[in-house]
Amino acid sequence: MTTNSKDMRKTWEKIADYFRAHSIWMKWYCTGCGAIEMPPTMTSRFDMEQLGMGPMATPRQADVLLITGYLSAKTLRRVIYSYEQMQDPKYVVGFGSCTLNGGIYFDSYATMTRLDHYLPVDLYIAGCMPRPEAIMNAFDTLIKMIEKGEAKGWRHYQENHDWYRKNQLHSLKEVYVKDEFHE
Amino acid sequence: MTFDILIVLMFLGAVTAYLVSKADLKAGAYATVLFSLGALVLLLLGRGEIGSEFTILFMGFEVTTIGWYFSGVMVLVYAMTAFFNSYWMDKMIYPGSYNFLYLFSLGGTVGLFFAKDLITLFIFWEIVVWSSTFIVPMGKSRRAAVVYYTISTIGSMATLYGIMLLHRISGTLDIQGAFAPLKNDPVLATVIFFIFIMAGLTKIGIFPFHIWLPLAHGSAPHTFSPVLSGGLVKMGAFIAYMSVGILPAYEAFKGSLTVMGIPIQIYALMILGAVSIVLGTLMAIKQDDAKKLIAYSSVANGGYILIGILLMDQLAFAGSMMHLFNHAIASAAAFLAIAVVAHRTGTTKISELGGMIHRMPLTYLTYLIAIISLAGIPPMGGFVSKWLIIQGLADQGLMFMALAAFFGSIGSFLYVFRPLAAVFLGQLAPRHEELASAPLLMKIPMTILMVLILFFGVLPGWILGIIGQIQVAAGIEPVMMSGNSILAVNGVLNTLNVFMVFGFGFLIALVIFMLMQKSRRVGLMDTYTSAEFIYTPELYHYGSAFYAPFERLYARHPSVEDFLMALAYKGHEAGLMVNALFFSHKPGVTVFWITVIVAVVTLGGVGL
Amino acid sequence: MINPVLLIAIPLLLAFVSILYKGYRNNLLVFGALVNAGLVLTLGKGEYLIGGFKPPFGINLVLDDYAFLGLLVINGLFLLITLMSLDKIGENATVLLVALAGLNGLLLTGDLFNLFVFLEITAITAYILSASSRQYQHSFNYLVLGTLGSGLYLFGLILLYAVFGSLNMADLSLKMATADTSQLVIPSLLIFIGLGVEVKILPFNGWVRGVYGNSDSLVGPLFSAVYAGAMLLVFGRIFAQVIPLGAYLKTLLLLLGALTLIAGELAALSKTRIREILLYSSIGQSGLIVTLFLSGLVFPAVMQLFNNILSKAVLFTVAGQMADTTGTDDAEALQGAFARHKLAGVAFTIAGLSLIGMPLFYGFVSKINLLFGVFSLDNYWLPGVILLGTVIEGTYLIRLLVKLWMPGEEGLVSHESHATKAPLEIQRARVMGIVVLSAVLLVGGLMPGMIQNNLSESGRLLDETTPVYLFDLKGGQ
Amino acid sequence: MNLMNFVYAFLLLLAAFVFQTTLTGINRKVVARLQRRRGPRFYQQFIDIFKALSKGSTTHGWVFDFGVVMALGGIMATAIFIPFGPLKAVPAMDNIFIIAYVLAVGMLGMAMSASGSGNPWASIGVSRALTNMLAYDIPFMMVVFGLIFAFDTSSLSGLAAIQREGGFLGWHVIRFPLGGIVAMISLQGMLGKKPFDSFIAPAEIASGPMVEYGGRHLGMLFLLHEFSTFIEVSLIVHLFFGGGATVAAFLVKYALIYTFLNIVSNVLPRFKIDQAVTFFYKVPLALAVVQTFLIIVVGMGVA
Repeated sequence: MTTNSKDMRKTWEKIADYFRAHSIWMKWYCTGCGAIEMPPTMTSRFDMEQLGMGPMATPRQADVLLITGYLSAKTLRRVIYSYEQMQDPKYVVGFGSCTLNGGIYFDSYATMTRLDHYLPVDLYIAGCMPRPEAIMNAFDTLIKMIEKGEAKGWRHYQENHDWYRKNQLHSLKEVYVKDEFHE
Repeated sequence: MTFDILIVLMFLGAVTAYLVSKADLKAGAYATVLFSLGALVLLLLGRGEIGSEFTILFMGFEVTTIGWYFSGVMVLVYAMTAFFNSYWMDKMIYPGSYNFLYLFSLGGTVGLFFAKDLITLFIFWEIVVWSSTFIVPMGKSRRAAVVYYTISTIGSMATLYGIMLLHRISGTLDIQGAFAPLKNDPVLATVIFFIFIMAGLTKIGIFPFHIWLPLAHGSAPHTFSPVLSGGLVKMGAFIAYMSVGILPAYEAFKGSLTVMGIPIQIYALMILGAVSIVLGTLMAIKQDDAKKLIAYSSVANGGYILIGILLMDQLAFAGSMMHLFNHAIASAAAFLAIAVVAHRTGTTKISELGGMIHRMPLTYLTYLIAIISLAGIPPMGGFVSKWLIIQGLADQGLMFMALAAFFGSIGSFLYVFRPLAAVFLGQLAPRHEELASAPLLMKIPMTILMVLILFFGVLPGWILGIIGQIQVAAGIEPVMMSGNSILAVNGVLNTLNVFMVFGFGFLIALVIFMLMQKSRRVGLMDTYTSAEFIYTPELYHYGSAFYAPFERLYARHPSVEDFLMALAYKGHEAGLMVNALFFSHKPGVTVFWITVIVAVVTLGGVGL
Repeated sequence: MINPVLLIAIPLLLAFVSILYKGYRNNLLVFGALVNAGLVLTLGKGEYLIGGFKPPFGINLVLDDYAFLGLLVINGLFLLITLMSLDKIGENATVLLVALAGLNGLLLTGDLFNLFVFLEITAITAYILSASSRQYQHSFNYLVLGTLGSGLYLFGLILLYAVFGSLNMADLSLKMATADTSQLVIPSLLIFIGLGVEVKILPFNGWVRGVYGNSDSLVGPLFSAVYAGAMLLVFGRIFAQVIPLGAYLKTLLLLLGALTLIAGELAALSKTRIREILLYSSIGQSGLIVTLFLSGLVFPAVMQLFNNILSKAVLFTVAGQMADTTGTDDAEALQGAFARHKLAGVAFTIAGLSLIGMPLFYGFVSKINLLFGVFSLDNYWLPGVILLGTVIEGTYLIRLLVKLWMPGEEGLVSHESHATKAPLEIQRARVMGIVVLSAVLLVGGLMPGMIQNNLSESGRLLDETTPVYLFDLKGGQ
Repeated sequence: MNLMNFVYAFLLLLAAFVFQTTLTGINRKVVARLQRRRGPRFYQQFIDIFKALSKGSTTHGWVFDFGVVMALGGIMATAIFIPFGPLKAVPAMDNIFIIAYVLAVGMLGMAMSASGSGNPWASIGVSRALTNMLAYDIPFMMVVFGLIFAFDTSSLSGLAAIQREGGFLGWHVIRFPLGGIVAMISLQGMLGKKPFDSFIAPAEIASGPMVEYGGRHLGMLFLLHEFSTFIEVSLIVHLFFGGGATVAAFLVKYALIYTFLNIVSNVLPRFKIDQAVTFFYKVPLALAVVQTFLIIVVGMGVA
């Protein structure tokens, strides 16, 4: 793909991006405490469905991978695996400080402090932890980004796969681990 | 002339096949193909000779439409299955005898349907019984053969009693003449009806005689199971037809108590048919062996056929006659598909297989089309016949039969899907990675059967025409056709339209599918595992206890099989008792008995 | 015209000669059997006086069709069995010659007391033969019961003589026909029991298990075919033609016959040793044949009798051979035995199927005939019992055949590697013999008319009322 | 059948799709209001479907694709047989048993495709869906059987026309109230709504049969879902609520029934699959048998 065609969207892609923006199905990767903020966001107080958002059961069906907590070597492998099972176009949202810089676990030997070294994060939601208002606000931003064709993390991942893979291997030695408990 | 040649040819063919097998096993197996195909050709050529009579040795024959139809079904199944024989020659313990018995039993079945008198009928019946009895144990179970033989014989001996009784009453053994005096004697007709139909019930596998089917079909050689299920079971339907059609039961039972217009005698048997449907369905759902599963489905389908035949009306009877054909080819095709799997993998256990579609797509397609027909889903043949049966039941208002029919119908989705999902779909075990697809000679019959199943589902006119003739001959209103529409009193079915609309829907779906972005092909193990890394396909395959929650609901069901086995054991114990009571090594015991007898006779009888 | 007394005299003479020339006794036996078999073919029907006294005062031999048929089959079978098992005869050649004389006498005699004499002669040879298995307890058991039976027979005979003053069958039957049946109850019962011991009617047959169950390939077929055949024919002669039975006794004895049939078959069902299965099957068949005789169905009974003894000769030969060479006749231990002995297996199978009454074999013809016969008497429970017996019989015979043909564990495909390793051998002579016998059964089944037409004459002679189902007519009569 | 039939059929399909999808969207809103939420836009369902279709997808082999096409094709074919109010694309093909069995083609295709993905959760979901079907279909078929016996026709429009003769009181739901109840409960099962939705249980078996679908496959499944909902609800409208003399009447009845069921669904918990079977065989089946008995033997409500 040339740079030119990469940035230019065809008409059908613009239409498609409109649909994608207003129908955001999420796969939540709830490793940390951040997940506790999702139920209030879903239910009547904030009602994320009014933006066309909703949780989905599997990464195959989802558009957004929402990572709501700190990442260890073990969980990062799973996050990468899940991300790679998602269908294009797909977006990653880092939720809370943990994904940004390791949060309160930043000095643990096992914590992966920066998610965007391993996966293309389209949007971070800062805070420990972010309130539902922050989440709603963030998704509003994400919707706008998608609509404008700016959320292109998935394409970035495709194009710079080697770099991402190098980082992943550097931290994890092995992404698709064979048998990490018994070997 | 064609038909006596046909019958004699089969028996000569049996001997020929045996002799050829002695020289070359494969050639012997090909001989079975040639002879059974020859029989098919002769049958088709001889269509014009319906109504002729002939004699072989001391046996009289008459060619009737129904006989022609039944033997056509039978020969078709035999001919298609024969293609498989050559692949099992090196696995059989007596390949030559297998070829011999294969054609011998074919000769028996053909002769049976053309019998003019009851003794000829019985002779051929028993020929089929004993020749097939010796094929069954070449497979996986010896006990199966004994159970098969015993159940069959209980039926055929009852029927023999009926034949003798008929002869005593009417003084003739001619099929038409022998039943004549029964019309005016309902009591006698009832007795004969129940006794005579026994052979049919046991052969179809109607509850409580169904226990031999899963045993024999499940463990017979893979090449004989299709014949057993598709072919031989249908002999029972012929006897059932004779009991209602030729007797004629409805006329004889005119004065009896009726349920929904059906004489209670016939209704009682229908209930057995309904029980068979429900039971066959429930048992099929929980089988782990694919062959046993199809065998139990034969029990269920036998129930449909019996109910339809017993109704002797315009719709259900036609449906049942057609179902006979549809079930024969569909069940044969399903068994053949499983035979291919067994040939390649060496097992028929559902839980040990998986992902076969990636190795043998044609076999998968055969099985798919066969089960669509078995489950009665359009546009396959099985749908037309089930539709006719259910419309017939609705016309008569037989609600409990319908209840069973619905249960069997929906239940069949469950059990036919199980091998589809667990044998052909799902994960392919690494040990099966290198499997080859079906050999060419196996593909031929599978393709033919597939085409036939589809063809008669879309254009059932030809076969319904023959069935119409049978109905006219039996003195009932024939099933009505107009163009491609089957006109039932309470509904119309235009199979061609169904097919076309289905094709249209499929086309739209295909267009939608094609218009969208191309998909990326991923491996079978690249599935959503909750992000767990799994590398053992065998364990990552949902194959055993497929319907576990449902199976649990009737896990502790009472079983007539247990009862019959207990009965058999009681017989065994009685034998031991006889032995203990009378056969001592001490002469004193015998002397004692002599004394007892003398005492009894003298005390009781001197005065007489 | 050859005097049928030769059939008795020649073997008897040869028996004495064989004592003198021990080296040639086997040859003498074969010679005797051959001569007898040949002689039977040349016999002329009629009544022959012995000793010049006219009956009812003297002893006579009656050679009617019934006797002729019996002689034909019994002598033929005797010859065949002798030839088959020549190597087994050993010391017994003389005994066998005496037995042949006795058997022929049984079939020929027209005098009840003379019958007793032959009965005793035959029985003594049977005791001796049974001892060849070295199971003396069983022989002794047989001896005791056989003697008791003979004694009871004699007792019955004396009572008859006391009442009617005659022992000649023809004379007696005329006299008894008009007699009060209550006078006959006790003597006929005693005679029934006496013969019942020999023809294996329950409960008089305690000896059978020990004797048949240990028989070898000579004694087995000899007892089950030749002796049993002759005894049953005698039974038929007496109870179908001589002694008329009152309704009470007839019902009781019929029940006893039916009971024997079912009990025998059930007992066979519960057994796993081949000879035991067969011996109980013989008991069952005896019950059936006795029932038919008692019902007056002489011709069907004779047909069934021939079917039974021809089949049993084959079956017992093979079973005896198995026991002789492998030391066991347990079906489980011998599974797949026919994989290496196909010809013998085929003969065994044909015999078995014929015994069950499967079509294409002679057994079917006889079964159909006997069913027609029973139905013609308007008896509707007996055919049910007979057919029930057939079901049970079929079950255990098919079980046995399957076991012997198809080795393998449940759940595994039958394969030759599962077959028994027991050193089973079947001598060529025996194979030839049983093949001949099974061929007869097959021909009889395929072309029943051929045999039937020849047999039916005698059937009619015996009993005008017995219907004969002729297969020659299309679709039956 | 000529070309016009097919054009007509296509238009009716389109109408059915637009109608049912809008209705689904409205119902999402209704449910949101029940839960005191604002809920999505009424056309949210369209957005979801088109979004899914526009996305990339993965496939696990030809049967995975073929099954989806077969499923959607089969369901659309069934939808063509359904009279759209008084409109019928194909004459004389609205036989209830044909519809019931053609419907199964779609189900089979879907099941086949799901199992073809190789994911055990899909197979578990299919096994539950089929078991569920065995539970709800039999009471429903029994009631239908009674109707066919009573009126000697198995045509949907025929049965609907018979009801309209008697006005509102002629509706089968009034004349055969037990049957009506059974049909409504069975419909709940057919639609896979609570309490009979254990086969898709997202948190337990990751949405069951749908676990591996994404992109166009998932979009087609959504389409399939809309069409099958249309078929199933229409069945009940025609069989028990007098069908529709006009399209409008039909759609109004349809919308009311669907919304009602949806509301019911949202206040109920979920049955385990064996509980569902037991429930259907204990209550609706018994009612269905009683109803059919009353129709066939007593003739109650027929004349």
